[in-house]
Amino acid sequence: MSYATLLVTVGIIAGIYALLAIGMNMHWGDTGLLNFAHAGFFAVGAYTTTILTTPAADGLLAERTIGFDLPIVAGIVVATVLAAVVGVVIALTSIRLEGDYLAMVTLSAAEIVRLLITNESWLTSGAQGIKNIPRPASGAFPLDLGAFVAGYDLFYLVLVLGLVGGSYAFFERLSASPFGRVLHAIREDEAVPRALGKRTPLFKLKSFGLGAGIAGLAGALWAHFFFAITPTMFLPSLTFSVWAAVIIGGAGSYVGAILGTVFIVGIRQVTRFLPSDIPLSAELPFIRLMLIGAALILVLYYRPQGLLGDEERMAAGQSLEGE
Amino acid sequence: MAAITQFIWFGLVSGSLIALGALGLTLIFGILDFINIAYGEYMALGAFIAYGLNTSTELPIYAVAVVGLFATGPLAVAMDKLVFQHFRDRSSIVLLVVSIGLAFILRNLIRVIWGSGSKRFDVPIEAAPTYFGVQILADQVAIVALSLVALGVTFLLLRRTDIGVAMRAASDDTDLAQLRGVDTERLVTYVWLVGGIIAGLAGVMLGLDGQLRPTMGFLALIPIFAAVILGGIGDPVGAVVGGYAIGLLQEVSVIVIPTEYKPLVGLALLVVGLLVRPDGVFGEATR
Amino acid sequence: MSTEPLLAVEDLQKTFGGLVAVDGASFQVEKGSVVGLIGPNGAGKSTTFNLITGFYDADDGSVRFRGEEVVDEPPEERAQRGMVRTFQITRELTGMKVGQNMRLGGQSHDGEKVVHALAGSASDREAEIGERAEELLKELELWELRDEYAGNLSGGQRKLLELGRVLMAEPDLLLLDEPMAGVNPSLTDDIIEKIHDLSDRGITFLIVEHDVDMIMNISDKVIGMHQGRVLTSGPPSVVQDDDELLEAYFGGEV
Amino acid sequence: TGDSDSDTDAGSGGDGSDGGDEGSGDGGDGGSQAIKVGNLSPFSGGLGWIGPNSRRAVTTALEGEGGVNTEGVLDNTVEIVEQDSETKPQPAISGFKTLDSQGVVTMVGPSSTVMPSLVDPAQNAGLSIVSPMTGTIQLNDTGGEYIWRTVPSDSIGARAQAKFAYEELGYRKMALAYKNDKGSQSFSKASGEHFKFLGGEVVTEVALDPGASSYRSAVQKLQDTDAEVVSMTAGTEVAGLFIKNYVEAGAKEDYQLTLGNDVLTPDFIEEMGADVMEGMVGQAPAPGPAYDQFREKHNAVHDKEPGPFAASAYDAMTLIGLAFVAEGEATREAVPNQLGTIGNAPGKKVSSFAEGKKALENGEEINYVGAGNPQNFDEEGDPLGPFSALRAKDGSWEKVLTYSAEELAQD
Amino acid sequence: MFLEAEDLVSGYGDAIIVNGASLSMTEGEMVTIIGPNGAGKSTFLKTIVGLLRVRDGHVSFKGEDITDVAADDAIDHGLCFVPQVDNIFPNLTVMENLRMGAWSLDDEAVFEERVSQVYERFPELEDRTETLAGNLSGGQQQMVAMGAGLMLDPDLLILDEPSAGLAPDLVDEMFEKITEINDKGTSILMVEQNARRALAESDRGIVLDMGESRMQGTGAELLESEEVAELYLGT
Ligand SMILES: Nc1ncnc2c1ncn2[C@@H]1O[C@H](COP(=O)(O)OP(=O)(O)OP(=O)(O)O)[C@@H](O)[C@H]1O
Ligand SMILES: Nc1ncnc2c1ncn2[C@@H]1O[C@H](COP(=O)(O)OP(=O)(O)OP(=O)(O)O)[C@@H](O)[C@H]1O
Ligand SMILES: CC(C)C[C@H](N)C(=O)O
Ligand SMILES: [Mg+2]
Ligand SMILES: [Mg+2]
Repeated sequence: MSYATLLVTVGIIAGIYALLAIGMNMHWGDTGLLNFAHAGFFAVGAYTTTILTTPAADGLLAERTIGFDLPIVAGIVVATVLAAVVGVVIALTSIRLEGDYLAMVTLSAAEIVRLLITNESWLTSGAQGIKNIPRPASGAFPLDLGAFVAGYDLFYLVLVLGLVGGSYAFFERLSASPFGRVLHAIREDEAVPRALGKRTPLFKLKSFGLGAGIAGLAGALWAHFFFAITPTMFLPSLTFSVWAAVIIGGAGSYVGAILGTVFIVGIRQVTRFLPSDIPLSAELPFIRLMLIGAALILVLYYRPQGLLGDEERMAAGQSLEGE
Repeated sequence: MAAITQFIWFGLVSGSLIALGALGLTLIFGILDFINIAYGEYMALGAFIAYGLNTSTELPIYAVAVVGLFATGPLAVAMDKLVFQHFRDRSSIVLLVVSIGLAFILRNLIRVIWGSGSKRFDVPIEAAPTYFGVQILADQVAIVALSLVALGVTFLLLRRTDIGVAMRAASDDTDLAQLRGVDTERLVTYVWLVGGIIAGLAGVMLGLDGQLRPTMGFLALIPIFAAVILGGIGDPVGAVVGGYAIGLLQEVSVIVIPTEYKPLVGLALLVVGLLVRPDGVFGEATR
Repeated sequence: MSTEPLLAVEDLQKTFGGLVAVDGASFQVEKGSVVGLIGPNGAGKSTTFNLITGFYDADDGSVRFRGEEVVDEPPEERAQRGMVRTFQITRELTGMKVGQNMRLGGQSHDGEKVVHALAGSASDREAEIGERAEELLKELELWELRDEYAGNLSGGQRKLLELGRVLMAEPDLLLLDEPMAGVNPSLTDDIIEKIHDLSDRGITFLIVEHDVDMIMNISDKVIGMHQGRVLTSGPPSVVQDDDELLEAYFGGEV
Repeated sequence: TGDSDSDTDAGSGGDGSDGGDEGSGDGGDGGSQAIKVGNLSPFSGGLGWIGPNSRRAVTTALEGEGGVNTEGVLDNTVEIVEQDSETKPQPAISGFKTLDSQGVVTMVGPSSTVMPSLVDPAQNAGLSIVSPMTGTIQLNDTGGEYIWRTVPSDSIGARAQAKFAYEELGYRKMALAYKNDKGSQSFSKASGEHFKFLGGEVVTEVALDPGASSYRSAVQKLQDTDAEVVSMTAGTEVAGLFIKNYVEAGAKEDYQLTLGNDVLTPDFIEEMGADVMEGMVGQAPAPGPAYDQFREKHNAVHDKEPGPFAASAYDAMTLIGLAFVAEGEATREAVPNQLGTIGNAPGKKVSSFAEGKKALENGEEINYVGAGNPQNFDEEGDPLGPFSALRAKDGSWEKVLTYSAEELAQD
Repeated sequence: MFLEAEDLVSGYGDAIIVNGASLSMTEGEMVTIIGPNGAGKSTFLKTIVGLLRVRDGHVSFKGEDITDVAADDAIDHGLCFVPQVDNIFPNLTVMENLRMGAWSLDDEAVFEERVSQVYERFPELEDRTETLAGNLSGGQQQMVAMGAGLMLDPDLLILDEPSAGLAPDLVDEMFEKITEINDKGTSILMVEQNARRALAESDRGIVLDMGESRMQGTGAELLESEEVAELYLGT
């Protein structure tokens, strides 16, 4: 029974991360944009809905003069839209940057978001984070059902998986459409679609906005599930993890992005079960993290193109055989 | 109000630290063409190796520092042979993810060997003497001087030697470099060696200036990357200038803004700078 | 005014550092004509193309297309107006299949809008584009390779794909930068024929090519460039006799 | 590769004690199996230096003389299952749920950074946490059932700090410098609050970025204010660096530092150097009567001095062991049912597991008086206890005076 | 035999592109390979110099077996190859490109002399010594590629479409230069789409189609062959 609870929680985490990975795959896999701001979009989503759906608070630590106590649906919708808007705004300033330059500017943007939420406590309660975030439909699942405590989590899991499925269908369809074809062309060499009259800046903005929006949605789902959010949930390492998921899944494949996420979340969870009666067990926490690192490397070694990536596409244009 | 010159000196010191890190990173980044997240861990390793010697032997800090930084070079080469070499033909983003994995391994290896707490080199903490109204520590002078020396050497290496030209050539087009008879594998080894040594130097200096933590390199990485990008990837002079610009601006900024927002200043400089000059603000970008 | 040429370039100027690549070039391309642009290596031909199509910002000068000034527009807007170019050093979309490379050329495609893409409401247009791509790929002997990644093509095949892709766009003005370099002679004849064909249907061509025989053969007008300036311009027969150009281009001999 | 094995191992263990959860009588079945207790601590991340202290103290409580396993509990022993909180809320939740699934009956818990995020999960799962390091005042009005701590709330220690600075040292202007995380911020803010309550002024606040490589500009900024005393709470890592920069800047002459509980250890003085620390002040829970005993055992087991939060971790584990004895069953209900009773008067004062077990087996009530603290819990599961004000002198912490629990508890 | 490639098989990934092509050259010869686009000409050359693995067959050079010699060692055996595409370092200056061409040359004086020869041949380049090669015009890039290829004195020079993109005067220059080099004793193996011209200058020609060598003969013979003309030379 308690295993089931754990599995459900891990499923929810994986599902929410999968949304992040789907957004990232639109950016990188389809459009070739090196977005390192994902943790920022995630944070915007989480904080937006939190501020909208909780009342203002006072107290020595929790002091926060802004809070709206609105319905959760409103929070989630606005969170998604606002994250998309932030994505578009960041993109507007930096869309003409290439490759690593874009990566660094977006990483900076995410860091700026994090600094703001860490320090502007009138809005976010700063390092203390915000507690008591309401859960959707929680009234329908009394928490004192004893053996049924997993009931709510199960409901939430279904909700998250439903959204993952919907997003998957949405983005997969976009990717396979003529719209996606232009994105792919931008990924390969932006000059070509431009020469053919495609308004590439617009396409890039759309791609950025859509991917950021879904990250915002993920943030909102996160906040409403975990009761409390704090700025340390939105470190650059989160962005790196999403990258790892997308690359391990195989850039360009949405199913891959989801699988990659399951792998990343799974490996973190599975390694928590390392038996502690091993030599060096005092170092177990570190050994666990080392194993996670090694797993990342090994999976890429044995699946160079990722779990579901297109090997042929990756190899195209390489003059060597790439054995 | 402390004199602005004091803040400028702080800026020079922290700028030197950023610049040193950026110098080694831009070399690796520019030539091997991928963002090496594990670079921060190389820095930390250099510092911790020096620390290990510092506490286990009676050798003075400057002696062990040298050992520490020269140990990091071969270590970086070993990491290449063990890990990166097997991903030579992969896209740079795959290498980035591989380097995330490596960073995990190294950071926690440090924790296994040295524990997860912070450490300090065995040097006394003393009030800094004042010269011309500015408090200056001997360590700080060493940091500033060494970063300039390292820059000079690296610059000459890249621009004035055939090896340097070949390094840049190989980063442009490995196949063609091979056709010209360049043993690209050996070149890569040199790049790691030099980049690793600079990382070690940066790590030791960072530890000397502050303290040692397993995460010290990773935490230092963002301003270092910002400096590399600001300077134009692969441009050693740009990286150093970028490092100083970020360091100075951040330290001086606290006169007018809360110290909490210090890191934001460097990032804002980067963002604004790149909007004006998309290929790096300082120096000539090489790609 | 019916006398307004399709493309009018005036006093175009472009310097790189200290180097003047295009130095006050002016010329016109009449609607429906085939115009050849020739000149020695480094004369500024490709740069002129880049200035006309907006890939470089002109330091000075004007580019008018159908009488409208376009010199400040970005490349995609100019292409939307109906002028499309190829790249001398081919830019195949490596990780896209040959067929997709071609389809990208299709214009006025609603399927490229998010809403239509989701609704799948532009499938008719997509089908049309597919048919045209098939037709062109067959002519260019690339049909067999339609499912190959473009990055895997041979040098000459890339040139052909580059050409095919712009033909897909069915523009009013086609700027071809050395379309024949590296293409097997047995195919060049077919391409020339194709150009004639399209020209008859009212498409205008501006072609850079070092195969002078061919240029003289198909052009209505030839423009000779040297050191960023237009040396001569006129019907092939006239240009052929221009001593200055001959000297610059052929090293004196014919 | 061995993961699947460990999965099934843990699985059977989990199932076994699941039955026990509900307090049903399958003790016979589970009897041969060790009692599983979790230790969810920061082993990596910002407070990664605390986890090992907690671990060593817990082992001392188990294996040391008169310890839980040396004496045996309910004819059984305790087996510790560790999880790393990584000092981040989400990994902490994962760790918590993992422990839940592994069938632990209670756990020694993590730091302020993650505790608030575990309140709801703990209640939902009916699985208690006893934290030896969470100081945050956010928990002042939470707990008592599943959430316990063996370290006093920051508001208690902070009162001692403010009182000492205001009343004994005579300062009127204070500034706050704290590492920008939940725990440290909580302590400094509470100190500032009480300082104001006493009539002083808080002139400025500086949040220290935990990832920064120097705090020179923060030190300078504080020099530029007219603060006489700075309440600096930041954990050993950040505090160490701050103090280095503080001494280098010659700021000792400008303002006094009063430090958080966690750095008031002999180790910290040794790490920083005696003359560096000379004259700094701070406060720490006045060690319980069991402290010296604990320290000895700790040295015997680990050949090492106990680090910050070790004493309270020792208390946490010992209390858990006693709760099992008192409950008569190692179930999830033991801690919620017993901790308040065995920690508080009335009862025979005991200060080791052996003593307590004996008394309980004799049918006596007990009042555990711990190594870190007397461990008298209030309604919210927070311990009350006396605090000592300390000053660094000649390389060690010298007690200046002690505030009684009553003095500090007043509101 | 000077160069002998026998029944070579090679390709990319699963695709076999060169499928049994053979070639042999005597010392001092100049040989041109012609064939339609995609015939496998470039692939054939890449296989000979070791950029691609030989899957079957073997290659020998000056009596030595070089089947498995890697590309960076080929130059030490006296083989120099100028590829069709990606033949310059775009982010190096013209001078640095030339320096890379002379990588295995140790004598600075000889280097200086060769550089001045290249500049003499392609004066355009001299003004652009410090320009990044990627910023040059298409033809100028081709000149840099050739220039770099000429920096050494190889025994065998392998050229993949050397005249592509060059203006007529430079096409002449190029062929003159090639003939000149050949006259000095360097053997030449090239692929050319400017087939008439190349065959006219060459001792021998080979037709490659679908990865196999179809026909060979002296340059003149091939030029006269109706079949060749119809299939490969256009009108
Ligand atoms: N981006 C650039 N930066 C610097 N110089 C450039 C750049 N682009 C072109 N040039 C220079 O401008 C001049 C004109 O180049 P352009 O490419 O227009 O020549 P072209 O006539 O097309 O020659 P070719 O027939 O060889 O293709 C050349 O000397 C070239 O070196
Ligand atoms: N990197 C690669 N990966 C996969 N297939 C490739 C690759 N490069 C070339 N090919 C395929 O191999 C075949 C032969 O290519 P190659 O470049 O050898 O032709 P070529 O005879 O030199 O043609 P051209 O005259 O057009 O240069 C072509 O069909 C091409 O699609
Ligand atoms: C290091 C200390 C400041 C930790 C603090 N007591 C907490 O619970 O997080
Ligand atoms: Mg050109
Ligand atoms: Mg070829």
